[in-house]
Amino acid sequence: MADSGAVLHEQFDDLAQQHSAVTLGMWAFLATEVLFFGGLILSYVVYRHAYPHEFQFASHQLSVKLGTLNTAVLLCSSLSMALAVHAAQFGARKRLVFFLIVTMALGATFLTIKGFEWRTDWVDGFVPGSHFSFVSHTPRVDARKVELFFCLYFVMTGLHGLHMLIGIALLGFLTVHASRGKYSSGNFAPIELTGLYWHFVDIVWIFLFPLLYLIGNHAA
Amino acid sequence: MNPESFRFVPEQASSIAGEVDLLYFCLLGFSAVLILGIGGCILYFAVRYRRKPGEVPTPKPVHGALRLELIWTITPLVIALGLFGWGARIFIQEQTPPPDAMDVYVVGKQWMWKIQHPEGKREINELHLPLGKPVRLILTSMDVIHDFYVPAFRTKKDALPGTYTQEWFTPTKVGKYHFFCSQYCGTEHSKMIGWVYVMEPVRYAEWLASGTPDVPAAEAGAALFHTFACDTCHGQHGPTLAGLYRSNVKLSDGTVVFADDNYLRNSILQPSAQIAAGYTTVMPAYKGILSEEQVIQLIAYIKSLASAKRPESTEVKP
Amino acid sequence: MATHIVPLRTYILVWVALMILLALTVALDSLDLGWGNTVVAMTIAVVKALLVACFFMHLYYGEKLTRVFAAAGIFWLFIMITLALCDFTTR
Amino acid sequence: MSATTAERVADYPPHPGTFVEEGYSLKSWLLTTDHKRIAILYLLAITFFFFLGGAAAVIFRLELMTPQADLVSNETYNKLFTIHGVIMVWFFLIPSIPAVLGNFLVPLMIGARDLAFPKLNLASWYIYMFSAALTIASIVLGGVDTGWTFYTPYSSMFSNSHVMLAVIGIFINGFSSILTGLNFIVTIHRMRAPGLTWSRLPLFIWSMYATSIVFVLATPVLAITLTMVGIERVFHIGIFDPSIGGDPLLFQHLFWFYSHPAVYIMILPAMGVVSELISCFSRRRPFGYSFIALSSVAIAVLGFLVWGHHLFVSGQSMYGGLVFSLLSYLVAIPSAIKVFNWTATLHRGSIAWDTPMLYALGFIGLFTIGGLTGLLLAALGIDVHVHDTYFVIAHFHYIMVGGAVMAYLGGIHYWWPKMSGKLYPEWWGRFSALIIFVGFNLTFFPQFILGYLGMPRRYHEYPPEFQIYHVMSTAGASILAVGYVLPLCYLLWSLKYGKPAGSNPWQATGLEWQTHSPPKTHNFDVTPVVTDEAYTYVEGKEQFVG
Ligand code: HEA
Ligand code: HEA
Ligand code: HEC
Ligand code: CUA
Ligand SMILES: [Cu+2]
Repeated sequence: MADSGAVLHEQFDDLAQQHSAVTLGMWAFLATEVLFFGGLILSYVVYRHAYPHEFQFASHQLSVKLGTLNTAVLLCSSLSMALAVHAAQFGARKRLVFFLIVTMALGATFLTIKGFEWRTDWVDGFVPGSHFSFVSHTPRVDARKVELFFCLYFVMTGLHGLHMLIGIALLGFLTVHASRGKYSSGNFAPIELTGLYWHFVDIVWIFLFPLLYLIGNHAA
Repeated sequence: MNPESFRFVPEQASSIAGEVDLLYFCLLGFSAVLILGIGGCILYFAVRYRRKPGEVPTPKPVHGALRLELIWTITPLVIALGLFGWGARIFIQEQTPPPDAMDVYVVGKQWMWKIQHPEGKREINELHLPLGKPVRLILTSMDVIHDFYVPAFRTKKDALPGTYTQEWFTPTKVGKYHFFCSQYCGTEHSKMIGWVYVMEPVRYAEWLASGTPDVPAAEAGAALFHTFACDTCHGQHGPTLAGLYRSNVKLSDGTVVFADDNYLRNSILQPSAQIAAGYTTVMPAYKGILSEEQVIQLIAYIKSLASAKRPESTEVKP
Repeated sequence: MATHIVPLRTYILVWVALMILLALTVALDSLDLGWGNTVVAMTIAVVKALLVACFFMHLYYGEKLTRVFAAAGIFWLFIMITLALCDFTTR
Repeated sequence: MSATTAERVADYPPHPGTFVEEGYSLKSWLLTTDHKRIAILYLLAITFFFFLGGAAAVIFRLELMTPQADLVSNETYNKLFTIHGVIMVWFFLIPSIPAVLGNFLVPLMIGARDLAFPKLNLASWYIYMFSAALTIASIVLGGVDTGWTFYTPYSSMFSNSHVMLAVIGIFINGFSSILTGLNFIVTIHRMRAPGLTWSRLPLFIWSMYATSIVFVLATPVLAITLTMVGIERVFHIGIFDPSIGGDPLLFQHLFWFYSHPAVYIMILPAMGVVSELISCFSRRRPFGYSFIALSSVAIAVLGFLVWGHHLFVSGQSMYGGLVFSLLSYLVAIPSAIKVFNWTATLHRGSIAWDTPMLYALGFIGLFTIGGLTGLLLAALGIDVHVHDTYFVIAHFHYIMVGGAVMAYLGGIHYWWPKMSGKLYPEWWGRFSALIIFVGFNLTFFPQFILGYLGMPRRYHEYPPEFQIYHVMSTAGASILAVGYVLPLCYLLWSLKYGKPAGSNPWQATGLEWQTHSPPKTHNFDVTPVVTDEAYTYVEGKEQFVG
């Protein structure tokens, strides 16, 4: 199957072994990543359990509209990433470059929208620390714990955003290489691996979205 | 060096100490048997089957034996579960103070212990206690985590900032015992130590009466209750606090909570978190306004009102 | 190379399903289901994640071992949360 | 495993010289991707850190000779034990066996030319060195005084020392661990020589595999936890901050979710080494091979379920305490299985009293003592009394110094001829093993008594009645120090003056002994094909002599 281009590194016997090794490595890395975010998810669960009212209240300060939009953007980017891998499997260079660029653009869109949300939070005084200016007038909502929610919110979305940035950088790198014809139907492991990473970051968001934005009953 | 320095076990000065030591010695004995057994086997085999110089014989290969494996998996498992049960029994005892225990408030701060007796006596780095009476320490910290440890009582508990933890024991022997801060808390962690004096009840009463007369904590709390204008609401449009302590409180969201020390503490410092059913959040938060000691005194006062039962409350054990 | 080629149609269908689930989860959030809200939101999130993992990430077509690795991360997260809650929910 | 039995495309032409002869320039070492050279790089760094951590211990042990503060100030004392703990745990013991022996041996033992990701392997070393540099910087600039556990809110809000640098250092160090683990996992899955099935793997490989699981799944939690501490220090607000409702116990849960499994990162490789040594020096297949192998994996998995036993008196709920105590007893079972199987292997063996074997036998005894005292700690009623006393210190030094360090030294001696091609002086080897054993017990046994008497840990000054045991302990530590310096001297000496080792000085069976000492760059002249299980000590069978 290995038609061209793929470099067999010395330590491997053949390309199949090499390929199965790198894919497994990537999955092991993603398992690590799950627990990296896992620490935050545990913290979130613990505090949401302890302060349900504040968490619900604070969550309602976020814009579900923008959150939904952003989720849609990311889901689309995942599709285009999958299509990029598909193109690579066929060695379709133009299509590959196109979908890589689309994926990047969608990623950048996500970050831009996120940036706007963060700005709004800043203006509204929801950024924890000395700038935090929210005062509670609502029964059972203690401003301190709203601040706690926003601590978690910023760390979680910030870390996710950082992963997005890294993903975009990787995609940029791949785009340059792809446009120079570095990849072929026999040699596209970097695209596949970056794809795995990108989808993983998407999955993280799939969980962050309901955790942060959808804590029940927005109509009421 | 005097022979006293060669002790192996600290003095047993609390009702639980004997039980802890018993478990300890049983476990030590068990460990000793295993270590001597295993070590003995190793030494014996190493000598008995030592390779003679020069030759390289190859002993018969072994392939293990399922029977043996099962024996030495299941036996330790059973023993282990037994040990767990024994340790757990003592622990549960250590964690459940009797309802009639005398409450002493202990506040840790870098690097000293402040102690307040219900009768109003305050001490620093010293704790006087009557013999034979169960004592419950209610611990908190003003900064980092500390830990109140009395080796002679075989018990300790962390003192956490922002919440109360509790620790109890019944002193059973008159004497003077060390207490230590046993959670690392910074530069002078090792200086955060002091003495527990266990005294005959009569002597204890004398000690309480000695020195400048003290205002009992509850009375001091009653005064604060007035100074901080708590009484403008409580008794009129706020809920009555009589009988509140150790009752089950119905909250406005329908849940029922047990009004222990932590509940009182939170209700005063951040009343909006848990609102008694039928009321709204008019009570101001006293966080940052009251000191830890003042909170303690207010709580002592509210507890002193506990005798007057509230109609809807049901007494439950902590 | 040992990668599976997934038909384009599958990708598109998965994407459509994801978008529908997104709409669904947002819509259901505006109902007041009490505890149900969280359960619904998390269930939908799990389904979405599974779709992405199985099809976009080719887990469905892949080797058993990769599935074990993917499950391991989740399983360990589950251990962490459950055992920690043994403490936090019984204070 | 289809991947490994697949046809080999080509065997690379044998390299002319050993991996050492590949180049002597600094560059040839610093840019190498050869797993054996990287192992040597780690060996150098780790030895340095061991002596650095040990030097800190020597200073505070001297301070503890007397009840009063006389040698160092209390601030310095606190910084010393923090440095000692941080360095010994993250910069010595965790990488010791995996990054030195594991790096050197995993490819050799499975008949591969290198690890799956050699560049990543080199990157791990650089990450390790960089993180070490940051940590050293934090020490040089004035030190850190939080203890190796970094409990909040002390570490995040109160400490005035260089917590930030140390935290970043340890955070980065984590990535080195993760990458090493990832590399091993993939290598062991994908690169075994033809015929090397899982049931034929050496036990050391099994233990490295189990260790790697822990590396990959536990370390990220430490990373995120330390990140949160860092954020809290910089912005003066964060999720552990009690003033906004943060729970100090959350930090402890997260920290121990990593750090308890991390203690198994330290002991599992040691157990792997000991399994190899016991088998080789009694010339027989380990008794209950598959039980030893699987118990490694069991320890790795169960090890994740017990972290709460560090929180029995922390304010954790009573039910939490009960659950974690029960689970702690369960994790002891696989360790028990190992101890019994090792002992049974000796029965009717042909036991050679070579230096590595002395270490291995010492390991079994001391690990058992450490492990059994772990059971005392896991007994709730006792832990309430001895938590944060010297009893705990003694417990973990018995396992980590008496166990893991002994096994590490045993392993270094055992594979030294393979790594260096030279034999060390046997008499000195046995002599220093004895010194270490005696010094060790004198240092740490009195600490059990101290602990039960109530002597709290991390104490700079203490009541005078504890002094006698502290004096014993310090005396032991001095003997121990001599014991550790000796191997350093004679091993270095042997590099120049030692007798050539030959490829298989111990007449052992593993694949690593089937090639030259030191091995050539791609390890084997021809890819070995495995036809039998590891440890086939057959009478009269010619061992490879190359
Ligand atoms: C390599 C390191 C290592 C290892 C392997 C272990 C192994 C174990 N540890 Fe240890 N431990 C530490 C390193 C280690 N520990 C450290 C560093 C600390 C302190 C951290 C700090 O606070 O700074 C600590 C603290 C610590 C505590 C908390 C003490 C406290 O702070 O209050 C507890 C409590 O349960 C504990 C228990 C155990 C148990 C049950 C095991 C078990 O895995 C042991 C299993 C082994 C055996 C049991 C021996 C062999 C078995 C037999 C011979 C058969 C007989 C067995 C039965 C009948 C079951 N350890
Ligand atoms: C792998 C882990 C490891 C190792 C190997 C050791 C090794 C030793 N440890 Fe350590 N120890 C820890 C891990 C380890 N320790 C941890 C995690 C803590 C908890 C820290 C905390 O509370 O935060 C601790 C805490 C700790 C304490 C408690 C301090 C306190 O609570 O106040 C003590 C006290 O005796 C101690 C002693 C020793 C001694 C005597 C050795 C000896 O074995 C050391 C032997 C080595 C030498 C003696 C070096 C020999 C060389 C020289 C002397 C020459 C010097 C030369 C040059 C500088 C070139 N250790
Ligand atoms: C402005 C009126 C007001 C003042 C002043 C006030 N309280 Fe309250 N307090 C309330 C009301 C109303 C409630 C019931 C709602 C709630 O639980 O927060 C309450 C509840 C409580 C409770 C919980 C009672 C329960 O049944 O659960 C405690 C304890 C308490 N207050 C103590 C104090 C103390 C001590 C002070 C003074 C330092 C104080 N209060 C000052 C109005 C007040
Ligand atoms: Cu207070 Cu240590
Ligand atoms: Cu542990």
